[in-house]
Amino acid sequence: MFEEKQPAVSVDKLTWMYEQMVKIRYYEDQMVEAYTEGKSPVFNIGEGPVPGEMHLATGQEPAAAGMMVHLTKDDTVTAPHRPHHHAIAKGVDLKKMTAEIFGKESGLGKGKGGHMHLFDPEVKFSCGGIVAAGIPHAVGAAMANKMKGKDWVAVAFIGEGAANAGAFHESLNLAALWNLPLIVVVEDNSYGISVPKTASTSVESNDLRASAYGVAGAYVKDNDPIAMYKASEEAVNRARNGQGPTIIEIQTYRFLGHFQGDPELYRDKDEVPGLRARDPIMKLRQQLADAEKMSEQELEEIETRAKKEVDEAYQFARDSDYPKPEAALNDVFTS
Amino acid sequence: MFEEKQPAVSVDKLTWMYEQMVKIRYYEDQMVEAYTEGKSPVFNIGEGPVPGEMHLATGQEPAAAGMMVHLTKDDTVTAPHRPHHHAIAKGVDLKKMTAEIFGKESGLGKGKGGHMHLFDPEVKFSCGGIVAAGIPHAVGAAMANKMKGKDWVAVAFIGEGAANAGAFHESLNLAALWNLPLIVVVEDNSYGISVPKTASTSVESNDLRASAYGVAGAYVKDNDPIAMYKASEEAVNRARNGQGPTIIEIQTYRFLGHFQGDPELYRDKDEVPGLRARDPIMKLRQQLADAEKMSEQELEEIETRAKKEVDEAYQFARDSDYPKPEAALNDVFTS
Amino acid sequence: METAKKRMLTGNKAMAEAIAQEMENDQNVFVLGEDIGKYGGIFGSTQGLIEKFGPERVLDTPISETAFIGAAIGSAAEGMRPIAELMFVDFFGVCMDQIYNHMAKIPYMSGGNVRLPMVLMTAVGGGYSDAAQHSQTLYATFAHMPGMKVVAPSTPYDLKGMMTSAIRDDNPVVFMFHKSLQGLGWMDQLDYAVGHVPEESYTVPLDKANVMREGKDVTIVGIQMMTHYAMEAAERLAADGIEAEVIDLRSLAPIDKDTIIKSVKKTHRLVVVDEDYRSYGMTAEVAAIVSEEALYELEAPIKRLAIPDVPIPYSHVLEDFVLPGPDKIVEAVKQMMDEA
Amino acid sequence: METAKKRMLTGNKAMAEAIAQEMENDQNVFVLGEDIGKYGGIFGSTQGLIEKFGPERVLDTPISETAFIGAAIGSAAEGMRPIAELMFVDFFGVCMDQIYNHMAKIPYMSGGNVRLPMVLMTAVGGGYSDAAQHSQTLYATFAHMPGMKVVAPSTPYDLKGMMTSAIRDDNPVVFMFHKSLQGLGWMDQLDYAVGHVPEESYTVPLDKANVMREGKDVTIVGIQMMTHYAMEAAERLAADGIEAEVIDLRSLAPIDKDTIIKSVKKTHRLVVVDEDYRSYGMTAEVAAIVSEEALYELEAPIKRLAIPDVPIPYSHVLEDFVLPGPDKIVEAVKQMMDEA
Ligand SMILES: Cc1ncc(C[n+]2csc(CCOP(=O)(O)OP(=O)(O)O)c2C)c(N)n1
Ligand SMILES: Cc1ncc(C[n+]2csc(CCOP(=O)(O)OP(=O)(O)O)c2C)c(N)n1
Ligand SMILES: [Mg+2]
Ligand SMILES: [Mg+2]
Repeated sequence: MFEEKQPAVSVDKLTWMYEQMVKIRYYEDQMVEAYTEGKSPVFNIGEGPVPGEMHLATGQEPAAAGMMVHLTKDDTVTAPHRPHHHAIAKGVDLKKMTAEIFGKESGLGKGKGGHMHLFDPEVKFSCGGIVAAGIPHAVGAAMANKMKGKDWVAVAFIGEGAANAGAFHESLNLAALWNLPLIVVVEDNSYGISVPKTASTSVESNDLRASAYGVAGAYVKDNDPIAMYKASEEAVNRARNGQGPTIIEIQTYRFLGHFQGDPELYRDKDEVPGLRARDPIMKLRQQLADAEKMSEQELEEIETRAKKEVDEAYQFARDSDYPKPEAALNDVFTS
Repeated sequence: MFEEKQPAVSVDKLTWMYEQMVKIRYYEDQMVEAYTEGKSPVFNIGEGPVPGEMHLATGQEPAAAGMMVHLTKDDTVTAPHRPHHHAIAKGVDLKKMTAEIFGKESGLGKGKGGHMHLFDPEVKFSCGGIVAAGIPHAVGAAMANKMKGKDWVAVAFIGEGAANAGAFHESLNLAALWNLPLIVVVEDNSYGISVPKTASTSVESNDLRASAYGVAGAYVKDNDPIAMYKASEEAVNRARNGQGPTIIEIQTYRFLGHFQGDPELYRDKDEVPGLRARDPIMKLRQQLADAEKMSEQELEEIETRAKKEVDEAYQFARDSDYPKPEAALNDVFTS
Repeated sequence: METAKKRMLTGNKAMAEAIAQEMENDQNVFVLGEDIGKYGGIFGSTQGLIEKFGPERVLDTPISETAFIGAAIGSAAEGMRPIAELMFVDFFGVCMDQIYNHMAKIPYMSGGNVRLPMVLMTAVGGGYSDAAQHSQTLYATFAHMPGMKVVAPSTPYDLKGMMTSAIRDDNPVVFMFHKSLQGLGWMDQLDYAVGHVPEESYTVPLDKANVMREGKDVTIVGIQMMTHYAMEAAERLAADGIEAEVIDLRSLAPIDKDTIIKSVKKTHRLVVVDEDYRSYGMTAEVAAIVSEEALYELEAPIKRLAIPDVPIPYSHVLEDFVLPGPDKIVEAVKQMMDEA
Repeated sequence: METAKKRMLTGNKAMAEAIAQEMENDQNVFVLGEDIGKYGGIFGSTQGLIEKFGPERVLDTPISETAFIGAAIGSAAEGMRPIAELMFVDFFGVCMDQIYNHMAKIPYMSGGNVRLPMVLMTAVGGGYSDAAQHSQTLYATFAHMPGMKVVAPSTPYDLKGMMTSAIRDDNPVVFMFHKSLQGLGWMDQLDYAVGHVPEESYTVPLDKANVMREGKDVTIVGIQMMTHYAMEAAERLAADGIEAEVIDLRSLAPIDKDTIIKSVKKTHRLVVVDEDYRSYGMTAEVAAIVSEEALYELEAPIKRLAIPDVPIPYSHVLEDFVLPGPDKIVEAVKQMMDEA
């Protein structure tokens, strides 16, 4: 066999990805700060402007950016409990999303959903707090697309831990059987909370499970944004062309704890510094500078723009009002 | 590659299998009769000595006999809603089992369980009416065996329809991960009620799914008792030797409806006669006569013995008393 | 037209007719579930649909309730109006996460921005020796958890009208139909499983109880089979001069408090009959509503008849013992009248 | 010995101590679940166990609740005594089939020939903005269905004693522990999450409510957090001369009717407080029991405080609005006293 020469990825696309990744990273960094407010000196999960559990995606940006660059707002994305990177790259309204996380009336869900439950039907984005439960929803979106005769695709993002849940199996069998435009992206960040992949998964990687459904599988090593771009491109084309589902597994890095406040006693102290040394954002920046000849100034412009957008979103969230308490009784049913 | 010469199966084992298969067949034939009592001229599922749903295994004898010949009463078997063949071959007390199906006080469950819920802890047999739900129970038995340091194995029987349920995936991953002595036997009788395998399963056969867990897979064609014997022998040895799980799929035949009373409008009128022409019991009988030189008289002796046992079990069931109505309130808890 | 011969249908045909009419009206309506295609649904709820609408809109699924109910949710979020069938309510446990954490909560969690116009229909009920895993109603299991309308119609007329309402409703509706009230050829042939059903489309509200029989001495609240048993009991009680008012709850969530309270204010006595487990069940909720809102109206302690907190046993002698029926209702009412 | 300084433990340590002691006593006891090994359980219920007993008896599982809870059942049928942890009760829907159709029913369906000596422990409760999929108690969801003992202890003393009882019980026990009562360093530091716990092993019965405070004017029935809120309310009411009797239900199934009835016969007034959804919930069952068995004792309509049939909202202003608390209890009692 010979190595097929891959067409180069266009600068535009790479730049878009870079901007998304920077935006995500900065968003999560700001969230670390916001989440910590009101929780020191004594950490109390229920306190501060952002209470409750908080699962951040710092380090996992390539999965989101490398897939979303191929999607439009007509394509559906479902995400799990760690959803900010997907939401941002999918183009979810950043102000409303942040307001939601701050529990405000102006939030996507009027403060009823919170960080794990972000719904933006404008760009067909949803997420949820139950592991693997978003896969069937993506199957349903894919089904709807097919029924409507559209070439829209549906992408379900899950963690490697979620791939051992029954919903994974049922959904892939169904999507394969009905030849649906579904892509499942498994983000392998090595852990499901504290449980390492070797203690949860009986095979090396979940793309190997593609053969159990007769679908395509792809593996992306080392959290590589460009490799993710390419694997996603193939999968999206396959889905759009009516050639059925794909499972992509990407090896990614969880720089932070499972949730904020995680003591992380289950992993080696050196692990995260090692991962951070291979920061995918730094890598892509270098690639843009070296291969694409982007100037430091151009790169900084992108970074500034991304950060500004994030800062404005946080400001919007902070400036917004809390809902009226009685609003808790609304929105169970529509009439 | 060369064909490895398989050691011949001993006459004893084949004879045992033949006797089980005859017993199962005759048992099910009698059940067709018993079930029909009180349900004519107007069929009413709630009437007669054997009310409720009735799923018979006529035609599916090889799966049970070919596996159970390798097991002892210390090995665990879990079966689904179509459990008589497994129960009989596993050595479940036939009288108590039949009494249970007749709803009698002397039944395995004092009349509380019925045909889908037969429990005989003496021979570690159980079954249940929820598709795929018995697989995790077998995983648990396998786990217990390992914890106790025993070389006992656990076998879960399921239909091909059940292999698309989440419990299949979760259980196989867990058993593979923990290297448990588990065997999953998938009986492919072509249908889940009315839904053909091609409309339920995205791959040809479920042994192909073994690679999704890194376990062994085996496929038995044409409902062949001897091929089932061999595949089972390998799987049981593997499990006993601590070498982990196996998925066996056997192509088998459902001679009857999904349940008694099934109008079977979803399958071709010629299908069952075609299957019956390839009756595995006739096939094994022929093999015993031809290759093993068993006389007609010897074969008939086996058949007579098997039928006598069945007749006695039905007689016992019919002669037994119904439970006292108030007994319905007992056995929720033990004190 | 009042003199025209009434058009009679079985429960299952009434349901299937509602679905067919809505599928004709709205291209977005489709059905999915196990054995709902050629087989027509194990309890006949989809009979004739695949012949009319083809396999693109009437989808037989694998035995993967989490996937296909979840897919129904996902498709509803994108504007489709799926009807998913969970073959027996007893199987809820393999897919309750999709039903409860998603179908019921997404509209709320999204602040009303996502609507899930879908119907989850499912067969309930026992009485034919199908044992512990195939005979439950689980009414309260569903009704306890907010975010779903939960209905359980008792007559062919209501099965059609409430199915039509359920399909047109923009909220998730759990539609429970009782196996014995489907009028299937292979089940006990009950008179009440056949009834008048107009051919043209009509709706019956999803939140209104139905006073099936007026009476002044005691209120009997029931649902599905229990309503019919209550009617039988009422006839027998009438022979003894006791006039029972029978309420068919029809909807468990929302529950029609007003109709219950109004009746108790008239009769001052309450018996609640349920085919679900007793504790934390429908009988408890109805009793509690009355003890909060009409306590001083009661002239006797409330009586509850339900499955006495045991799994449904197989043997018919045992099952008969645990299921409420006309005899037990008559007995409870008479005891209550004697005590007063 | 009465003068010795009392040994104080947090809720989670009390639970873990009970498990450790039973694991020492009985080789068949083992624990499995997600993050229960090195992590020690997300809510600390298994803290220190893997260090003592090793990974052979303290098993971290994949995120496969159906498989591992089902495996616990399968192992219990073979004589093991597993303790399985379902991390949050909210996840019940992915494994309820194993819990309800199998764990709870196999003993009955087998006519008592199979026993399942197992504990399913799970974290319940909200109040810290974990939103709709991580804040429920679902008490009634479990208690409605027969075949499981369902307990929900409120104090470190009971957490240890009832866990010991649960492990020794030959029946399946659902053991619900409240996150806020575990005394975790990263949650609100509540006084009642720390309490006296003797070191030696002891048992607390699984079927007895506890009268936490005696009073003559009104009975307040609560469970877990609501019991503590009821106690706070009772203190405030006492300042106004109202003496409330506070009952900690402790066990939902079986429910201790006698203690409730006895108290109502004394106080003639009843307020029931629940952190579960209101309809078809614990408040309904308690109200129904009283309306059946002690109707004439009541001098005021029963009052129910519970989550008003909405999913748990995220924003703390919304969550505060739906959760019952001391203020609402005080208000309800005062209103009741005024009405009388
Ligand atoms: C059904 C279910 N089980 C357990 C949990 C608790 N839980 C939340 S996240 C998580 C780990 C998920 O691991 P993975 O899928 O690898 O995603 P990651 O957190 O690494 O992004 C667990 C066990 C849950 N939310 N849902
Ligand atoms: C979880 C669940 N879903 C659906 C059913 C209804 N049901 C009973 S048997 C059956 C078909 C099973 O097909 P298969 O596994 O191939 O076994 P077979 O009946 O062919 O032996 C179905 C759908 C069930 N019992 N449990
Ligand atoms: Mg992970
Ligand atoms: Mg089959």
